[in-house]
Amino acid sequence: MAAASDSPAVDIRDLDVTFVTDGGDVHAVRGVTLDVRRGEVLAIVGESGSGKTVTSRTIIGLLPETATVGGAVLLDGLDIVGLDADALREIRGSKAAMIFQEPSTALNPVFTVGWQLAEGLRAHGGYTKAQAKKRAVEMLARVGIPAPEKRVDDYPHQFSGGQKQRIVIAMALALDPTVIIADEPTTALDVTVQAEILDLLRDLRDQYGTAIVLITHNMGVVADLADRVAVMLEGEVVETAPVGRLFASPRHEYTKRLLAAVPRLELADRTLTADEQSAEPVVVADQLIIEYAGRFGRPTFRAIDRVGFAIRPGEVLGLVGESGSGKTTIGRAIAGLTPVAGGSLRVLGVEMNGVEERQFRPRRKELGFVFQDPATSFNPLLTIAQNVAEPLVVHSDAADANAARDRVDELLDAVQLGGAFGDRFPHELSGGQRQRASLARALALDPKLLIADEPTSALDVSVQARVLELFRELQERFGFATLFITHDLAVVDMLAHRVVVLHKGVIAEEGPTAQVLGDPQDAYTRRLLASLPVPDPTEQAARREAWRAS
Amino acid sequence: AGGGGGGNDDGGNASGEPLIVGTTDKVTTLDPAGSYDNGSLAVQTQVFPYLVNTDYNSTEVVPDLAESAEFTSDTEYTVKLPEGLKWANGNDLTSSDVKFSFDRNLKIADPNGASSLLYNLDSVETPDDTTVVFHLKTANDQVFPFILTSFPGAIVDDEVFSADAITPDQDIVDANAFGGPYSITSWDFNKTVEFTPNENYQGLLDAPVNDGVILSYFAESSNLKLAVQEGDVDVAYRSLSATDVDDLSKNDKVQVVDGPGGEIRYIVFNFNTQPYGATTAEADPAKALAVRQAVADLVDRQAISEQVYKGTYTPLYSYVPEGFAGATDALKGLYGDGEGGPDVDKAKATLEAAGVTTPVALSLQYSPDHYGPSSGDEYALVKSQLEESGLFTVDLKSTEWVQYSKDRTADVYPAYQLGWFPDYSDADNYLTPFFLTENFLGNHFSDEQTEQMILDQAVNPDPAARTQEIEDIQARVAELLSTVPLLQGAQVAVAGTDVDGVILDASFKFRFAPLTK
Amino acid sequence: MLWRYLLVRFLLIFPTVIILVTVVFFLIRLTGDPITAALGGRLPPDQLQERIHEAGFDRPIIVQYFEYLGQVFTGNFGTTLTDNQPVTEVLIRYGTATLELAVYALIVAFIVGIPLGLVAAAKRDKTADAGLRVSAILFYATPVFFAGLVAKLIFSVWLGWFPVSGRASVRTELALNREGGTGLYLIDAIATGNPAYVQDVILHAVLPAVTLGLAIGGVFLRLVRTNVIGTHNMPYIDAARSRGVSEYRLVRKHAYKPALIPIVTVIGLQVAILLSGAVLTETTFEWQGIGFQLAKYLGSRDFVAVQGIVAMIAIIVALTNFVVDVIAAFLDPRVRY
Amino acid sequence: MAQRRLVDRLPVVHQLKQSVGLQRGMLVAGLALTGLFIVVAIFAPWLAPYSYNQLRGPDGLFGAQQPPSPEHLLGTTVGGYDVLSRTIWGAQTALFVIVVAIILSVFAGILLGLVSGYLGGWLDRVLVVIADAIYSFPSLLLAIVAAIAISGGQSGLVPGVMAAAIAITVVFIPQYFRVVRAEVVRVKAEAFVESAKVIGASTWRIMFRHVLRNSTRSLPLIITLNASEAIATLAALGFLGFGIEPTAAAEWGYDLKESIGDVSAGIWWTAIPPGVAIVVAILGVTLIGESLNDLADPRLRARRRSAKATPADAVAATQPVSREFMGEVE
Ligand SMILES: Nc1ncnc2c1ncn2[C@@H]1O[C@H](COP(=O)(O)OP(=O)(O)OP(=O)(O)O)[C@@H](O)[C@H]1O
Ligand SMILES: Nc1ncnc2c1ncn2[C@@H]1O[C@H](COP(=O)(O)OP(=O)(O)OP(=O)(O)O)[C@@H](O)[C@H]1O
Ligand SMILES: [Mg+2]
Ligand SMILES: [Mg+2]
Repeated sequence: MAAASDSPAVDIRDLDVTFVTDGGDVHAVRGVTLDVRRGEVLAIVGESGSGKTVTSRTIIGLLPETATVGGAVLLDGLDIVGLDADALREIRGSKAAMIFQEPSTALNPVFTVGWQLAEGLRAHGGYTKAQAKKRAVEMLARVGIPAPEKRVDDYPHQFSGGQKQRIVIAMALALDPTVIIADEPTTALDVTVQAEILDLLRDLRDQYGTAIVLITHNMGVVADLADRVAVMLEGEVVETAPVGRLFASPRHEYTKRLLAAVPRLELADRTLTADEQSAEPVVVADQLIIEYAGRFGRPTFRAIDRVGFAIRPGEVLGLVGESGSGKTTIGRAIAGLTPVAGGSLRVLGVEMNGVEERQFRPRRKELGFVFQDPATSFNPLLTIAQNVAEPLVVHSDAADANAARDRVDELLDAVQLGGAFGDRFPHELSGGQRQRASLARALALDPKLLIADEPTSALDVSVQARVLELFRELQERFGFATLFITHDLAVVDMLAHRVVVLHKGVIAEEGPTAQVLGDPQDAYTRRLLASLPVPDPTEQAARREAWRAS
Repeated sequence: AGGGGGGNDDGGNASGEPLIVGTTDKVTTLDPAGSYDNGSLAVQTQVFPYLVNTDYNSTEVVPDLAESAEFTSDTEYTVKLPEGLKWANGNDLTSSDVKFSFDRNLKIADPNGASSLLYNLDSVETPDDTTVVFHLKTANDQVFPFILTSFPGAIVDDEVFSADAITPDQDIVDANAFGGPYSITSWDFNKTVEFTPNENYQGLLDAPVNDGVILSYFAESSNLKLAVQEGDVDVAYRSLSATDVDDLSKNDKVQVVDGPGGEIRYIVFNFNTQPYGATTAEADPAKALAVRQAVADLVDRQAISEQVYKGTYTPLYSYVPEGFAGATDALKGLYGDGEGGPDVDKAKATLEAAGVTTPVALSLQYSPDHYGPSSGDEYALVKSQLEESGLFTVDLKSTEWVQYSKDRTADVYPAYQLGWFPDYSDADNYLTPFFLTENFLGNHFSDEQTEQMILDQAVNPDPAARTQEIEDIQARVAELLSTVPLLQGAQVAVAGTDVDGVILDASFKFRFAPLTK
Repeated sequence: MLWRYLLVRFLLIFPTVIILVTVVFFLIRLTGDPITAALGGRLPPDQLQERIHEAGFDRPIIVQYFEYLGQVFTGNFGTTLTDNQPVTEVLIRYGTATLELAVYALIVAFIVGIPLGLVAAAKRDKTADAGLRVSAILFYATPVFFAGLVAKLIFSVWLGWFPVSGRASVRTELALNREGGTGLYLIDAIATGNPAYVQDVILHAVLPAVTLGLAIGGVFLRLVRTNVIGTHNMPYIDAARSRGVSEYRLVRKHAYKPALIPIVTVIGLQVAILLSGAVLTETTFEWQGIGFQLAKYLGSRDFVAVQGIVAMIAIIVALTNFVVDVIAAFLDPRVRY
Repeated sequence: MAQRRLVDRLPVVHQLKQSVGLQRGMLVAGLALTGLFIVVAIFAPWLAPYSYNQLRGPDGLFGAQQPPSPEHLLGTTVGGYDVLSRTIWGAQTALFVIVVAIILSVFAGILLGLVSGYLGGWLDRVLVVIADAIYSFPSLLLAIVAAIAISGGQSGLVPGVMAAAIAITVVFIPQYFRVVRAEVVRVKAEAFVESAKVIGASTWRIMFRHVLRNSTRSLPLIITLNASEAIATLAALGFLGFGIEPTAAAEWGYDLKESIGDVSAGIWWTAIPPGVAIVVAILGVTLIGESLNDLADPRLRARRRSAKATPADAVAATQPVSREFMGEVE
């Protein structure tokens, strides 16, 4: 189907982009040469900061004024480097269009979606008000918004995240552009919605022959959608290959690393020893209810509804579910950060329903917490060593941070950070290093229970793999019980003894990891599993078919 | 002088343009029972009748609304009214109005009112429609007729005014309850007031020769100055700053008119707390007197007058200011160089003779906001003059007026600034309130001889003898120095060159009637 | 949902007003009484004390406070102590003057601030932006009383273009007063149908309005610039740009309307500044408004008048902020729906 | 390394390095004007030819309203003082008032904001309503009432100047309160505060070790903004006659009020110097404030990114503060 015509839709030659900054020039893109043919999806992958966004934005002339662009970008044969503002404006929307990462910020909140759709049409002339509106309704229908005649007059906030992204796509499609640039179009979306959006993009390519430049971190998405892949590293394209070949035989060292880091379901069966099985659980939830009070008289929101589970010593319990299902809420309740509204939750022998901080504080030394975002979980004004020493100082194991230094260095060693890192400030560490330090802090007091709330979701794939590996080692070494919160089933598969699947505040399914992932009983779990893309184009195609059929 | 009837025939018709007078004074209330301030008096004078009054350029009390007014016994002051007097609204103006006016004033005794000036009035009797008899508490009160010319002397219409409450301004205007040379035809409180000649006026003063006057209120003297300079107002009266007057006097589009001022400025000494005062550790009346005398020797009134006030205030060398019968220069010969100038050597000698160690530490207070914006400059200069001699070190402080008023009578200030604007045009008003043992200064000055002399003059029916007594009192106080008089304010009006009839006299009333353009 | 929000927002007006009135009540009573202020230089201490006692100013302050609250709740603001005017009348008389000045100043501020703010945002970091920003800062860095003084000197005294002070010349004022009417001179003057009056009133308003208006306009300019630039960096602007929308339209439509929401909210807070400025402008230009009157009554310790005026200002400020929040809520569809 | 880091972390120095173009121009101009103002204030006794309350020289009285001459470069005032000297000394008064007002309101505001924002509850709600009420009221009017109440009407150096400073404080506390509280509420929700909670740190420790120091990043900004408002308020108080007396201290607003009459008499030299001094002082501080504001807000910062950010910046970059979030400050 990928009916490639002779001349490429986009032809980038020797592209060089340099930004002027305080700290000198940033040479963001160096000598990139790429082409995208009609009806083809070109995926650009590469680590963060490698120049994917910059390269793609050049195609539509959306770089800030501080950028200097060298080389040529031929769009339908027209070199857009050095075009004046008016000519650029002509091209935008009609020849090249863009789909943004965050659909909620890519739509102007104070105008109706119809208005915003029509505006793009009218900007290029040829449409009367009524015609534009009609076309807007048509476009909404095409991207699968139900009842488009009515919804065309709604404001962006009245749509769900997935719908918003559909609308953004509709806007990009409105003028039948030659090329659409999609910069991480699904990262902000739930796994289930993500699949729908990818389908939509595929249809575009197939039905209209639009060329698509797709930027993503997710190798599953690449496998699912791309025809050809370009791998970028530090501003350069290091490898370009058709998708099948890339996955099958990556050439460049970096590509290999990238592919190796992608987690895959292995369905390994991890079991606890009999001892551990019979020991008194560290956490027991029974008919647990957690509510958030509504503001301005809005009704209270029940985030967790009659949930029951237990975590035994040494056990890793994986808690999965889509965004908003209440995973974090459970974790926070166990740590005493969110009050329990009903039912029972016993943590380390303390009943959390109606607990006073005074009662719980002594038990806190047995509890560690690793936060999702390593960047903000450290006090930015204290050094890493001081931050890691905090629990020791608070529980009077040490008079101050200096006294605790030996233990801190030990801990940092344990998470594979040399002692020198202790003297740095949090912002002077990379994300992966920070998350490791965060782990060190959580382990400082030798806890019996660790709560890890998506500890790796803010990290790059390759870094993520290393942190998870470390986590597994530490868990095996120290044997702490863990509540591991994640939305990534592959991660659960790698670490957890048991899995709890949460759906809208209630438990959808629960059981040993291999059983839940290998033979899901609940429809929701199945959907979750099915929507997990696998980094193999053939297998992914098969799964897609299966999923569509279900 | 008799009631000079409605001479000007076609007056009262708004045929010509009314004159515009600008002022920075403010009205408290139009009702005479509710005010005790210049701004209100300035309006009341134009629109209410007074039984007796002073004629232009005279300080003698003569009948105004009355036909005659005289003591008919030691404690009876009888006033005869002419027949057929009318208020501007046509109501009859009879003795009952007169009695009503005084009775209500005493009854209401408004906190902002001047009923306290009627301290000597026992009762008012009206034998018939044209006769009023005032029964007084003490005999031969020479001051009473003067009081009738001032704040509490305004007569009001008993059919309009309330007997026991302040009558709202607008009610008065609506009822046209006026009996003076003018009626008010438009009343925009403290913004603009329109005066139209009252055809029923039959008082002492000539009926208005203009077709009406508009009084326009300003908040800032500089704006008033610009307004008169630009011709937006015809006459500016009270109060332009010294700089304004000085600048306008050089401007040939306007004329500066001045007249005697009853306003005085002086330094009060607290006899208890001043250096060597009665309640200080080193109490010594002789040394205390020497300190006061040294101050009197050292102040250079001329310099203050010139530098700070540019001549709008003039040196004052006694207690009764120039323009009043009995005014003297009692301090001139006694202190300083004998000609009004300062004399350091003399001050030094006085202090040495009394055994006072120099420099004397003197704490001096003034109020920055009550006696005009120049008080600060005035007292800075006094401080400088006293310190220049090396005999004093002055600790100069200022306090906002309300607090100042409380503190000064609570013996907080050893020496302090004060000023006085007369209630009525008689020398007594500069003596009785000040130098009796019970006085409003509350400075613990007490001198039996002075007290007796003051009480005597007040009831002396012989004018010449009384004037002599007033002079003697000043000589006596000048020696004891309860206060050191500094300055006397001139009345200043600035008018366009085409304006005539601006008369500023010792009545301290600016009358609109003679103004023409 | 929206109505609930608005109701809560509306109810917040009451504590605001009560707090301010209370603060001012106690503060001003610390400073002395009106009788001493008026007659302290004339009466002996015992007579003064007697009058104070009769007026009830020596009673325990708490008693006076509750008495006052009682009066206010019955809608009775009383009569001024120093000049015997019903407070409600004072409020209306001088309030309208201030309102008129405030409206003129706001008009100037809007005319200056909003378009120039948009220009500055569009020409960000260019010479035009630099010039506009520096002038804006200069406008609000210059105290209105100094600006007023200089303006008066140049335009009234030297050039003679505008009258020196006041809201209208004496004769106009008298004529308007005779007609009665709204107290808003421009409206009243138009109602008379006499163009001379209208011209007179407008000429008097120019300098005060421009002086105060520029000071606030400077703030508006900055505000508009900041917010438009702020929204200009939002992804939806880039998104609109990627659809080929023109740069002009991006500023005029896409950045402006979302930016308007914070702008409107902040403009509500400007009312307080406007009133502070009005006090000074009124003094400089002899514009007899409420701020000017408040300063006068403060000087004479007229408790009743001061409390009345403060209560009114508090109500106005609270109401304005409420209205502004309502407008902002309606501008923002996220709140509206 | 540690040394340099400290220097970089100093508020203004760091921003100066960070700034470019017009912003740098504004910041430098603001720093220059403010530096001038502070130097003049501190060295007033040596810079001014005469004392602020000096009326006579060796040749007797200076005389009132003397035009500029070699003895009096800017002439004399209506009270007979040397204009230049009073203008120079006025800087000292202004600086004193600013410093006192800011120190007092920063401390009071921070403490209240911290406690209120962190503990929340009814105390927080009450304080917020009070602060909002006071904040929304015209500050000048409130300052007038407060100034009279505090000084008891006295206008000597200590009662007068302090009263002005405290009155200005009263007016400013709500602003600091709002800013600090907003920051505290934001920081309170940050993961590192939660992590301190999870560790089991006491409320007191969390408030002062973790929250306080991370909640003060916008203070330099608001301090400069309030400094300019303090100058303006002081001058306005003086102008309305609620200020300081000439023998106690030199104050620009008072001198300006005194000179109103002169202006219309063609005497320009008494009004212009204090007026210009006010403008220069406010302008200087405002320029700094404006630049800091721009630099604190990544959206407004001129388009260059700093290579090395300070710890505070790391947070700042994720959460822009601009004056709008704090409510508008004049
Ligand atoms: N406006 C800018 N000014 C200066 N440098 C910039 C600018 N935009 C991007 N860069 C730099 O250019 C380089 C490439 O950035 P780009 O956004 O293309 O990365 P990316 O591959 O899209 O990363 P990510 O996966 O995180 O989105 C980075 O080093 C970035 O810091
Ligand atoms: N402070 C709060 N106030 C009100 N509602 C909240 C609050 N925190 C979370 N919620 C709601 O509770 C529900 C569960 O939220 P929670 O953060 O536990 O989800 P999650 O499963 O962790 O999602 P994610 O994967 O996005 O982190 C969501 O609907 C969320 O909107
Ligand atoms: Mg990117
Ligand atoms: Mg979560």
